[in-house]
Amino acid sequence: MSLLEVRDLRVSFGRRKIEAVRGVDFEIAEGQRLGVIGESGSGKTVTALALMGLLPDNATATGSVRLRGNEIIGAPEVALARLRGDAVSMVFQEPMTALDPTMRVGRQVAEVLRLHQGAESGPARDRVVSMLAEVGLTDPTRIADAYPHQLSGGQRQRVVLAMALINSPDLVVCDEPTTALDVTVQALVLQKLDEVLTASGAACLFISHDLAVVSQVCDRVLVMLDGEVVEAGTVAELFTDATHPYTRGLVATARLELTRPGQRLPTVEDFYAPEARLGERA
Amino acid sequence: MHLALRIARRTGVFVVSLLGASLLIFLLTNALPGDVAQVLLGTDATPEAVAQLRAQLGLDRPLPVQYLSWLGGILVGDFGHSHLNGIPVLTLLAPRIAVTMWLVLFGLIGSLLIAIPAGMVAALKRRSWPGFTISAAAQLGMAVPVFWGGILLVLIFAVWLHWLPANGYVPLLKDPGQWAAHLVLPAVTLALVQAAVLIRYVRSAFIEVLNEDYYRTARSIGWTPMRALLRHGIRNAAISLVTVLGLQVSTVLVGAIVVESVFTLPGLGSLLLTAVNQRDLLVVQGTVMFLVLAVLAISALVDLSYLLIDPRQASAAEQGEGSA
Amino acid sequence: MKRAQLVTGLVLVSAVVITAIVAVFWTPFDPVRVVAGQRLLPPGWPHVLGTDGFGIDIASRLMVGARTILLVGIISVGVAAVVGVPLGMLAGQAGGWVDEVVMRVSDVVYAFPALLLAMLLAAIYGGSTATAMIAIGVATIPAFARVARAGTLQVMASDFVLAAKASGTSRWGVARRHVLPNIAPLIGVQASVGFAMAILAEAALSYLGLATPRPNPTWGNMLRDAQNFLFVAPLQALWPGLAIALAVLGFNLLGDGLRDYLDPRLREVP
Amino acid sequence: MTEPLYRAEQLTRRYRNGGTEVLALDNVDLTIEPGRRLGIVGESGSGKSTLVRLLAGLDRPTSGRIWFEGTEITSLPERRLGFLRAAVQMVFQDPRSSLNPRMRVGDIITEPLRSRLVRRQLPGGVDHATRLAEVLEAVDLPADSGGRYPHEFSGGQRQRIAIARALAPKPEILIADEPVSALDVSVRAQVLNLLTDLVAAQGLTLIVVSHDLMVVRHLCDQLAVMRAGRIVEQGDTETVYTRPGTDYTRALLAAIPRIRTAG
Repeated sequence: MSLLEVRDLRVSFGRRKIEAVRGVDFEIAEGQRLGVIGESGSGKTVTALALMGLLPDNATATGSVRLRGNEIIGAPEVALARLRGDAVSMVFQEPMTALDPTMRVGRQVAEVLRLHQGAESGPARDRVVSMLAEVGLTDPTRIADAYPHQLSGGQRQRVVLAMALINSPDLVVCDEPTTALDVTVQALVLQKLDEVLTASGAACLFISHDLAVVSQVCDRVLVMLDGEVVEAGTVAELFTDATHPYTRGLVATARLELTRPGQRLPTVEDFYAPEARLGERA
Repeated sequence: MHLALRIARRTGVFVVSLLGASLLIFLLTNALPGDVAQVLLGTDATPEAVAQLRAQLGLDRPLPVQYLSWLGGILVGDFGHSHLNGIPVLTLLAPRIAVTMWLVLFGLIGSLLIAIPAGMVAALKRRSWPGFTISAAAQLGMAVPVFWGGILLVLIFAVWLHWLPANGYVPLLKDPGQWAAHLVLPAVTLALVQAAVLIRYVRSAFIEVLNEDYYRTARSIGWTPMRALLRHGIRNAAISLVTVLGLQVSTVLVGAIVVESVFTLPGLGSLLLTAVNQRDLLVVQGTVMFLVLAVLAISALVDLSYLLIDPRQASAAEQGEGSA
Repeated sequence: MKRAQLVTGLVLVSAVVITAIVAVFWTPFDPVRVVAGQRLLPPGWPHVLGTDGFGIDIASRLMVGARTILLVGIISVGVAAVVGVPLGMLAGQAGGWVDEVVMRVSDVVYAFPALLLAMLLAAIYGGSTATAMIAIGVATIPAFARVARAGTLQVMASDFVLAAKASGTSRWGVARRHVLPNIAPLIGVQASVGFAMAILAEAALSYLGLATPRPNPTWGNMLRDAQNFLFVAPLQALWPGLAIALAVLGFNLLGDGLRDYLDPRLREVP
Repeated sequence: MTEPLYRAEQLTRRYRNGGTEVLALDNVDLTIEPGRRLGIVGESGSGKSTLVRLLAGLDRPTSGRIWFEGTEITSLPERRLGFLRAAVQMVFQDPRSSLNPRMRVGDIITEPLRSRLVRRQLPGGVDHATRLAEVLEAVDLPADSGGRYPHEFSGGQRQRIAIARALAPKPEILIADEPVSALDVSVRAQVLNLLTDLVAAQGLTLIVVSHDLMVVRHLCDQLAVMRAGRIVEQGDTETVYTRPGTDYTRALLAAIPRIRTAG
């Protein structure tokens, strides 16, 4: 049995039931890392929030999401809260705003531990400091006593990573975790993510608009377009035999370095330009 | 030290505002057309009597001199004298401050006790009936003028049910039971009307928190919505609510003055109204100055409470080295 | 839901406006003349809402009260907007010490609620409709200045203003083409909410006898009169209060509705 | 020796932010020759945006001087900067913020032509409607776009509107501050192609600010790498890419995420 099974997931918003996710199926095995790429509005973030049970209350989700056999869709809030932070955790895009500005980061990390394991404050603190060290933060005791505004973006994002991993979850959902970071910091955070995932053996769902970033962490990739999965396969397969023209366009544009400077770059539209996509997406 | 600097700066602002306020009051009463002496003596006074009073009050001096001597008096606690009976304004104020203070205090506490939980629920359940109900009730409450609210409560609890007295006041030390009984309706009136206004602010402050990434983070680590809001929302919402509260101080005070009139409580408001009706200009001027001073002082204190609530304010000097 | 707010607000506000206009030309009875034999009549015919302690038709007095309250609202909010908005825009666009001075002055005025200003004025000149309008108007200026300044700061921080500056657009051009159109909705909302506040303030002032004096009817002084007969004719205390509450509710709903209706973020569906 | 287009000497810019002072630009020297395409790369806080804002005359340095075509612009008052405003145009990162939501596209694009400062610099009688039609065609937008509002367009189209506005007064220099980083990957290539074509067709001098080295490499023939308010390396783009001269540039290049197909 797979760790995560998503079957015909559909999510719609508002009273007019605008569908953001339109029948998505996929699975993640224990320890497997799956990348999801797509543009803004493709439904990738909504999919991630659906697996966390964190959709806003004007959203309706149907279909099935099973984590270790537990159905997420329609589960009561209390049951979901028990899973979140323990069996499944999440890393968000914006490190500058993802942490409570009024609380020391050490306490915020410790909170995850206490919430699910009822740990005493002494040992909790030790665990927090060693977790902060594990995500590559030098001087973790000082960092634990700092407020978020006293840390840089890369440091904060690693604090969030520590929060996501401290309970050794089965699955970590990462939503564009490095998009807001500088390239050098991105490289570091990606490397640490790779290390801690390997060390803990957790599975990962990694969302990004950047094929190159996804390929750093994941072996398998889903391509989403307008709420549907249009392609699935390994990164290598996407390059050699992508079936969907949109994927071929995406792959072609993702490799700027293959075009001589000043020459015309290939665009997605060279491969995939249905009338419906033009003008409709404001 | 940085903290001292912040406090010094805020105190500076307070002093400047106070000077501005005193200037405004002074100009309104002394520089506008209309002669203070004439007002005090009434329209049928002889010109000689007016001139004599002008000299007696020092109104024949140049305006800047008058202003400075008035301001100097305030700095040493001399808010002027009543023209009618010569009693110093501060002596007139003293016994009444307690009444207004109790009213403002209970009104404010009561409104917070109502508004914070109601506003939180309104935010959390904003898409379902509890949220709608609270928002609609607040909307209606905001439209009720405070004196009408008072009259309606009197109608219900004094006229029909006879549970509580309709008006009047008994000092705390004389009879605590009666004191409380006489304060219940006025304080509840003030609290209800203030709460209606506050609920909207509390609601939007918490909705802001609900839309924050750190609230989502809190949910993602396993807090239920209410507990995430309690744990990570209150302090953050408080940061924006403190501003509102600072601005509300003057509104509460005004409400208290009106409520005093409804329930004929012997507070600062009724003193002011009597003075206005008797054209006792110096008492009005002194009392208004005193009230404005209180408002400015409280808002300054409220502002400084940021330092306690928001760590970013407290350690703004420390280097948050950007995102590099 | 949002639509319903806007519509309810519009209906209530129109009702007040229409009543006020009609009252200029016609009221069922004389709203001022004392009629000795008809004191404290209960609601019925021809006095739909009954008569007050002087035997005057309550409905007629309410209609004239609507006139007063609209007049006070329009003038005080108008004055506050005309003074406050340019000041706020100036503060937001100029920044630096200009901003500091404008906002400090605005803070000082903010510490003076309309009531205290009105008391000072009434102590000198006696309470009248004019002193009430001035007091409310002046006390409302800071609200407009603040809203205009906050909106201006937001607009000034956007790249389109930078682009305009980069193509040599003058300060005046930026104010006219970029700032004003973008803050206009905020000003409209503030005007509506400010109107509601002005109605409440006027009612409180005339209740305390600091605004329009008797025998001219206002909703506030009608309530003051009614309070004397609370034990005899409690219904009298209902009508003027209800009128105030509905008018205030109307302007508040209109403001809220406008806020949602005009918010471009809500209209620009992704 | 011919005068360079831009010459900047010892540019320093400090900001006061709350109680702390930020040194955004630290003694920067720079020359830009006409017709070149200069890329300025650096991470957030490196001072790259501050530098171009100074060049565009949108901000003044704390110390140091800038000459544009031989005229010192750092000491001139705004009303005498008309020649600079007409010659230098900017394209910003996010078209959602750089286009006034309450103006029609036609008014947005012709706004530079309306400015009194710029109008004086232009050869007499530029017809707004004609110029609007020309630039709309140049950026490949429908001819009837002028009557519509920005929110009716997609992200890529909005960036084209911003580019059209920059082209309207026929500038010599185009400064693009992160022109594609707010756009979806699928439209990024289109906008890059458009910029390449326009620069070639209209003989523009181009200054591109970006955090993305691949974007700069594609658009520019010259490169300046910035870090903490200083230019740490400068030179021919290909040379810097193939033989970086500093450790920092090497680290930047190494950090570019590359597609890894080995799993």
